[in-house]
Amino acid sequence: MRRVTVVLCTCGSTLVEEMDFERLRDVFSKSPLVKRVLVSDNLCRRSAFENLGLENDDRFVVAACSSRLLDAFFKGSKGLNIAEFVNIREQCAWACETREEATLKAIRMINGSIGKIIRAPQPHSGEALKIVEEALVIGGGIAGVRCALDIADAGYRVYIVEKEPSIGGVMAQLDKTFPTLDCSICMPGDTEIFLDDGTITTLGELADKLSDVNRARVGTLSTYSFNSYSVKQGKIISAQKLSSPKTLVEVETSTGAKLCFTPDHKILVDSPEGPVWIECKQLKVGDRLYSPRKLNVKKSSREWIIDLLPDYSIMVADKDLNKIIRNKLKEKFTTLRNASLHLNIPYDILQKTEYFLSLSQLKKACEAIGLDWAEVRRKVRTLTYQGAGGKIHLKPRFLNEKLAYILGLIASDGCVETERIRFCNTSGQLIKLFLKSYKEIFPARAACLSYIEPGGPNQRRGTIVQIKNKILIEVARRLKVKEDLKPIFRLDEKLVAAFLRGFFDGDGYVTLIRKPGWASAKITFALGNEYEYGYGLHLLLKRLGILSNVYEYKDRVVVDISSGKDVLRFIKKIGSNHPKKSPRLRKIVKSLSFQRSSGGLFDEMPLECGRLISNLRRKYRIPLRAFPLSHSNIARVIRQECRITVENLSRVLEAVKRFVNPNDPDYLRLQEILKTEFFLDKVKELRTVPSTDNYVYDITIDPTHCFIPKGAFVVSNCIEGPLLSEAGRNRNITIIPNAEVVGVKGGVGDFRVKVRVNPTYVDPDKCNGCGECVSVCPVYQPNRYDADLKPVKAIYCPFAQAVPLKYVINKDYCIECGLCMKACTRAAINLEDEPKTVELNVGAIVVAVGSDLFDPRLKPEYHYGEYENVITNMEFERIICASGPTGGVLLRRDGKPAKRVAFIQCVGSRETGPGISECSYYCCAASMKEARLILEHDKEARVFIFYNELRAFGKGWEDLLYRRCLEDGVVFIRSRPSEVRRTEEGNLLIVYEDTLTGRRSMLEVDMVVLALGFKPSKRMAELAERLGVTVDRDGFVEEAHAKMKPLETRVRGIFVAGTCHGPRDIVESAVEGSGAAALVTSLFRRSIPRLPEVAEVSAEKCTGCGRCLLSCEYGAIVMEGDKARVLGSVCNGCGACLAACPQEAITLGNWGLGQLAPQVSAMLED
Amino acid sequence: MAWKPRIIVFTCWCSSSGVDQAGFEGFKYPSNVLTVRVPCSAIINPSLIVKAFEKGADAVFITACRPSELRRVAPSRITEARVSLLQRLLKTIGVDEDRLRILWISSNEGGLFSKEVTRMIRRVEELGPLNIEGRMVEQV
Amino acid sequence: MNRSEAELRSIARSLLEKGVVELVIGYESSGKSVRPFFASRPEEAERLVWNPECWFNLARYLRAFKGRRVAIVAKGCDGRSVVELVKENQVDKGSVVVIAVECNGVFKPAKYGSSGSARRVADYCERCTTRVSPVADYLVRSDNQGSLKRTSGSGEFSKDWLSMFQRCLKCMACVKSCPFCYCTECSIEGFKPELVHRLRDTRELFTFHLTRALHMAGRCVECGACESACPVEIPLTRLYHELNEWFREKYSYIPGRSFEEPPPPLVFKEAGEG
Amino acid sequence: MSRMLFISEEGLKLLLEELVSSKTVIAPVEADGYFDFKTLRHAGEASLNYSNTRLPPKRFFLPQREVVFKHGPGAGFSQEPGYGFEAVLFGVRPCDASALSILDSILLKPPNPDPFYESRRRSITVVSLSCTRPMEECFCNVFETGPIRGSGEDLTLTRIGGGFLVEARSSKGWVLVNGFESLFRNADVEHMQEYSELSRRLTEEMGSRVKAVKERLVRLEETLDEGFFQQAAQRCVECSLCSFACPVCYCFDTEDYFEKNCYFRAKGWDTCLSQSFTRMASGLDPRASRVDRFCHRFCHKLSRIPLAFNAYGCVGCGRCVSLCPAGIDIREVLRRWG
Repeated sequence: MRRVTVVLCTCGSTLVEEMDFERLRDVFSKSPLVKRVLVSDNLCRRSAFENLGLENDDRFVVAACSSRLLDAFFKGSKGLNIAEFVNIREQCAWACETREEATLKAIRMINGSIGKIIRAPQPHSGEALKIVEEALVIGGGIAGVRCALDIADAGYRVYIVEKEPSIGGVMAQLDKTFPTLDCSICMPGDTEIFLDDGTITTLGELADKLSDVNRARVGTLSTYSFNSYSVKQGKIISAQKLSSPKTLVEVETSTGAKLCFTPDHKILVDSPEGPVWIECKQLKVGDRLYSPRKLNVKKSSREWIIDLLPDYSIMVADKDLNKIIRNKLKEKFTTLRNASLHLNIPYDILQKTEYFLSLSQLKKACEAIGLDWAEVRRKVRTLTYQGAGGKIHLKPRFLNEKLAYILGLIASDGCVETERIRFCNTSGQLIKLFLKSYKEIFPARAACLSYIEPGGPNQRRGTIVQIKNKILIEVARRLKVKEDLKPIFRLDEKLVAAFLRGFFDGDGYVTLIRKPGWASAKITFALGNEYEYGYGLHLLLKRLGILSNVYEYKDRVVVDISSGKDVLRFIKKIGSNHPKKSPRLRKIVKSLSFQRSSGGLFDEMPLECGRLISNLRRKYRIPLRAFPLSHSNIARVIRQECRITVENLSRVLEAVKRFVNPNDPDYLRLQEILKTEFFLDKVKELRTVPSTDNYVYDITIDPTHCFIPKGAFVVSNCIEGPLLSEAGRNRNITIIPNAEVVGVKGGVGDFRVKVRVNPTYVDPDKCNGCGECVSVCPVYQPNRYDADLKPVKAIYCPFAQAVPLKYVINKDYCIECGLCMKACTRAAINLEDEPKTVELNVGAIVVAVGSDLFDPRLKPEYHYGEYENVITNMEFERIICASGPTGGVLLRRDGKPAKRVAFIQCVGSRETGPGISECSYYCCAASMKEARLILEHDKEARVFIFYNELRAFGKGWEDLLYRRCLEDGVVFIRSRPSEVRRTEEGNLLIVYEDTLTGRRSMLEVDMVVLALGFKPSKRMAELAERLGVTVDRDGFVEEAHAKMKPLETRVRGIFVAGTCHGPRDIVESAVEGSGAAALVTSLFRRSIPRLPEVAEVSAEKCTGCGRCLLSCEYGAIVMEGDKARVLGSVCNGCGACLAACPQEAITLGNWGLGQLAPQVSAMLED
Repeated sequence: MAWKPRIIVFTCWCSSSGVDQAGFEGFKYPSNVLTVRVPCSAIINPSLIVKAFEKGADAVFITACRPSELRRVAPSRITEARVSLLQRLLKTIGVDEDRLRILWISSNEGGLFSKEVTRMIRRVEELGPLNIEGRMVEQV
Repeated sequence: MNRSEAELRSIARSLLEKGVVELVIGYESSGKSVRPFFASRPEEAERLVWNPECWFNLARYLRAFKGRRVAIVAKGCDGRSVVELVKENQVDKGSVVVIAVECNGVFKPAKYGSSGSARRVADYCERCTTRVSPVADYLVRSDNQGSLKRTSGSGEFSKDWLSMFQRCLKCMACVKSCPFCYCTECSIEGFKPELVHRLRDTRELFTFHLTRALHMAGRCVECGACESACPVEIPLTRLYHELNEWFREKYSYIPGRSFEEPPPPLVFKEAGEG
Repeated sequence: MSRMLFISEEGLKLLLEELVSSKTVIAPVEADGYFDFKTLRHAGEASLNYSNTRLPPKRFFLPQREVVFKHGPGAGFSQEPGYGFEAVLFGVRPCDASALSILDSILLKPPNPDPFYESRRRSITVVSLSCTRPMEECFCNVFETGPIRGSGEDLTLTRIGGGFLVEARSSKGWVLVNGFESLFRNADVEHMQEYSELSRRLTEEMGSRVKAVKERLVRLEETLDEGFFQQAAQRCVECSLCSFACPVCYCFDTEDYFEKNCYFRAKGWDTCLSQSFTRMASGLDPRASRVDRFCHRFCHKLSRIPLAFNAYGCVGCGRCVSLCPAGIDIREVLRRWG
């Protein structure tokens, strides 16, 4: 039978003289409804509360003071949550004249409460809510991604639902982010980049190339990039030049690569989890970097020697050829004199047959008379050159192995001067070899040879061969054989091999150490003190897939090939003509076996293998003995204590084949790894170096935003990319793109979220982002990402750094021609794709949907959309961005460069008009940044900023933005321009009143940039309704408390981050992302007791009129179909809905008539 | 023992701390002013007030948040309307509507509360006892 | 049998013959008075009657036939009840065919053992302003335009409500004959009323009647069924009229006037089934 | 037929005055066009020219609510059956009076008679007044519960020219007569002729109305046809008016409640037509559908009670017929099966 426990508190016995507790005690202990009466002297102390020992009581009347603590004590704790509180202090003891009265009143009130509480429904078990430890982040902007990453790092599963095809949000559209214009991921300008045609250039050159007006080349260049264990060519789609931080980090690897980075630059490092990006400054010596084994070059055409020769000073000595040219010239220009005038070739050269045309003149002439040079150069037989005359027969038309070999020899032991090449060596055999191979190409006569016998005039030992062969000299020069060998790199593999053979015969040493049952060999090149030269050689070897180490040893640079495998590769690919060395090599081949010889660190496979193998073991119950390795060995691999070698890996795979399902993902991944074109280079040394010039550079590579500078190892690129790709790669994060939340049920700890995934018509699992489809697609569409400035195809990839980097089809434009389907090698395209609905069950939700920008059309005075040179700051960002539609040149739509640019601030913010009332927070700084970007690109440009108040409050904004803007000569005008007019030539007149001087005037500019304020995104209200969160006046999400609970909403378990609850900038959005993540994780860590008193709608009574929704302050009520439902976790039990419900279909815990009516009557009994 | 008006005060959570305030500031008011604390004035079903009258309350007093102080005015407005409707009803059946009053107070207006309560009591004393049960006993 | 009755019967017959409706809810005569009647076969239409004895509000039966197509013979007040019930989502508009009969007021039924005072139009009918239902698929004009004598008297009404209530037996005739008392869980009646004791005893009559009044407020169409059904003739309609007045003054809302105007923001009815 | 007495108009007035002064007298009093039993403050209040009272005098024997017992700390356990005072219930119509005898046979049936009812019966003397002009709803003749002479009354008065014939039907009746011998005198022949004349007139007046054949009625339960009841039940609005207004219906409900620091058990009227009447704690309800309840009502009155107690559960007062808002008419049942 139900009985109430009455708890009296004397409030530190201060109430004892105010009222008669003895009487209270025995009155109630007599009452048959009362189980027992307890008197405490200060209940508000937790210890006191706990000492009462209330475990076996279930319903309480607590007569004490007005302290809210008690509420927490009782309602908060399990099973004690049916408690009614009577304030006998303020309402009885202190409010009554006499002790008698106070006591009587207390009795009445407590009686009432007993009458109520005895009829309360069964006590709520008060057990903690079930908490699903997974989170949903709505919106993949900077805030969302930051948040997701932080939650994921805490070890919880996270879903990102993004309505666009890629995460990134507005952030991805911004060019550089203020205050410092450096994008944190950069390298110095002299960093070498290998283009796919084998030419080697530097970041600096690239940046200049790409940001100049000749944009044809954007996207046509490509360089080495990393894509799942294979070396891919990646398109270079933009290059940025940015001011550099003070210091850089130099990474040196054991193979001898030296590279500089900004400290935040991300580098791909092998980890137990597979390849991960690590910031340069976190690198440790010994970290393993992904480095390509072989640097392929697109099949390069044969090198015509004649093309290697300088145009001037070399003459074409073929009489007949010249005659032909002359006649053709006559035909064209009637007289040779005209021709000479036109081509500005000296008349006598044309006229006199004994004079020869120089290469340049010849080319010019051919051009004039429309002869194809490719044709003509075939005909060239003999050449001559000024100075030491004599004709040379151009025997080898183009560079061949013999020549390359000689060049190799020259590179090693020769020296190239303007007039001659000297080759000297102590060993006569080598000299013979040289002469032999030389004569094969150049008949001895033709080449002016001369010997210098040992002990000749210049006191050098050994023989010196002197060659005055201009062609050879020029070729050697041109191929920089003595400088940095770069031009060699692009040559055909055979030629490179031949060159290296020569080099080896010249400077290479080979050593073979043999012990019984074990042998090791080593090939060494001892070079001068030119480190870069040594590294050049290293790269040439890499070009052939031979790995070597470069290091300095006793002020000499040494390149050695120490791993048996590579030695054998060397012998196989290169070999030697040297009478002494080649037999040695043969001996090595005999004594070394490729399989058994260790590749040293080059053979080690990623740590990941360990994990994958153990996965396989677990999945298929593979016994340890099934593995072909020693137990200890395999165990250590599985424990990821050591890396498995290629051989072992292949043997393991062979062994497990019969156990596993051939399509098992882990198995396939291992296969992939086995085929890897990378080895793991080791970090040997890390130095911090001062930045040389105050610029750093970065390029953006499509598709896999990472590249391999200097062919050394894989590094990342682009500012947000890593963050995004990190999110993309993180095991705990699931990105659901093209999706939106369509329904939310349940409450904190246990939300059931319905997500509609709109079709992309491209199967993301199959698509590998190769982009074949795009090239064939015939339809163009405006591109949201590029602010609709540069159209894209109907099948497109949102942007280069998109994550997931998958192509999508926009059905609004697609004409379903099906070309893409044909083009797609992986049959990833399905035009019949349909929207899917996914149901997620998560414990917490973070709303980070961001917000839209104000629509400038609502401000007719600025004529946006009407005057084409009035643009928004977002469009500006795209224009100024190197990867943007104009390749980073500030052009107006009419193609003219914009020299005078004006920014108008606060468009759609801080106003009572169509925009929002508050400051948009980001735009002052943004506009200043953009102003500086303009000046970065073009020193002469003039920039004006029309502001109301300049708000540069962020860290470093004062110095790095405002001051620098002033230094750079940006003009700040305090005014809200009243109108923008257009002149005939399409310039713009800004009509304004300077509110500092009060002077009205006009300003003519080429371009007006409107700094748009934020406005809540269109779908916000809708979403808010679904989530049950409230929105404020402007339509942003409303916080639980603007100051104290800025990241919480009215709904328990739903948090908010980023611009969807008010204007923010990137920094703050990120901060909020992390903040929300912290709240989510802390939510997952604690247990939430259910509120005992929440409203409940009885479904059969509800007629779905929806009045309760309006009445609820907490948005705790949602409509489900035609019934209202209270979100228990959201409801605060205020009861407003009870009154609003015309059906009185809503009940609220102990506050029903069934409890209150008895309370009233009990209270009034005598 | 002389008749003393018996008053039921329904207080919403916010205004109940106003009532506490009254006691805290030492305002004294008669002991048979009895308070029933509810989360929100909107919970007070008019039938409850009727019940209170029948069970011997001489007057009913409702303290609630000012509509202006609420994020959404619904609850207080509804209470207001309900009270005025009920007053109409009471008037119709010949019970003086002054016996039912609504008072907007916020959590710090103890003074106001005790002032109003005493005024109410004076008024009820004029009106005399409302003895519903007594007047409606069935005589055999 | 008079013209209007004939008209009514033909309409009902055709509706049933055509199978437009399964059922016509109307009145049939029983002895000297009339009583509700459900005609389901065409020939039964002939039993339908229409005269000033038809005081009962047939809308009360509509909920029982929810989801079935029925026709209802409706006085002005019955029609208003239909409107109100539709608004409260208890009756679906589509499935009800309203045969409106013009009404000049009805008699209160003669009660057992009354000292036979002259029959005259019930006083609530004298207050009534809607002779014809606001919703009507068919309209049957009355043959004797306002021939019923309306003695606009009833001034001698005693205000002593408490003694009126005191007569009450709690027989629930008022509740049960009211079209709007459809709640499954009632706070003043039934298995477990929250406000009063379960026993149908004569205590707590004050709460009983005031609560009911409050629940009827702004919904009562003043058809007077409760009052006429009441064995002890408590003039409940008069009470509910007062409250409706309040609604009219405050929200200018008149129950059952039209589908369009939404119910006023507060209604004191108990929970009814959706 | 026992010995008949005669009392004049004035005599009766005097008698009433005497009674009012000495004990509680309950008699029909007119209030706005209707007659109800009220405790007389003075003899004048009583009106004797009534057709019948709106409600039967049932409530004086079976109050609408009575406390069966109460118990609580201090109070202990206590039962107070009855009024504990003598009362005269004056002017009951024979039908209503015979209802009492039916109730007697039901409620006072050994082994466990209802103490409350018993004590009330003991303390209240019932004086009936024969119908001289029965109403059209009346069909007491069917069950021989009137119009002139019912069962269960202590004293029967029949108005004849210039006075009333008085017949004492029970010891209580004799006690009352003996108390005021001076007012009574033996009836003489004219009176008796007038009396038999009246009874003859009434029998043929009412004879034309419905009949009941007991043999068929008691088989009502087997023979009842659903269709008929279905239709009627469809109309029924489940108000308990018929039961509350019925002089015989005795269904009751009990309720326990806590008040003023005591537990109470009260017993009060209920009706077999109400939904929750047969609902059990388990939620099971043997008569869940309205038709069931509806049939039950009639079968109980017309066949079960007769079988069990050899008396109909209906006295033909016709209240239910006249009051039912849905115009449900027990006479139809009688016409079909009677």
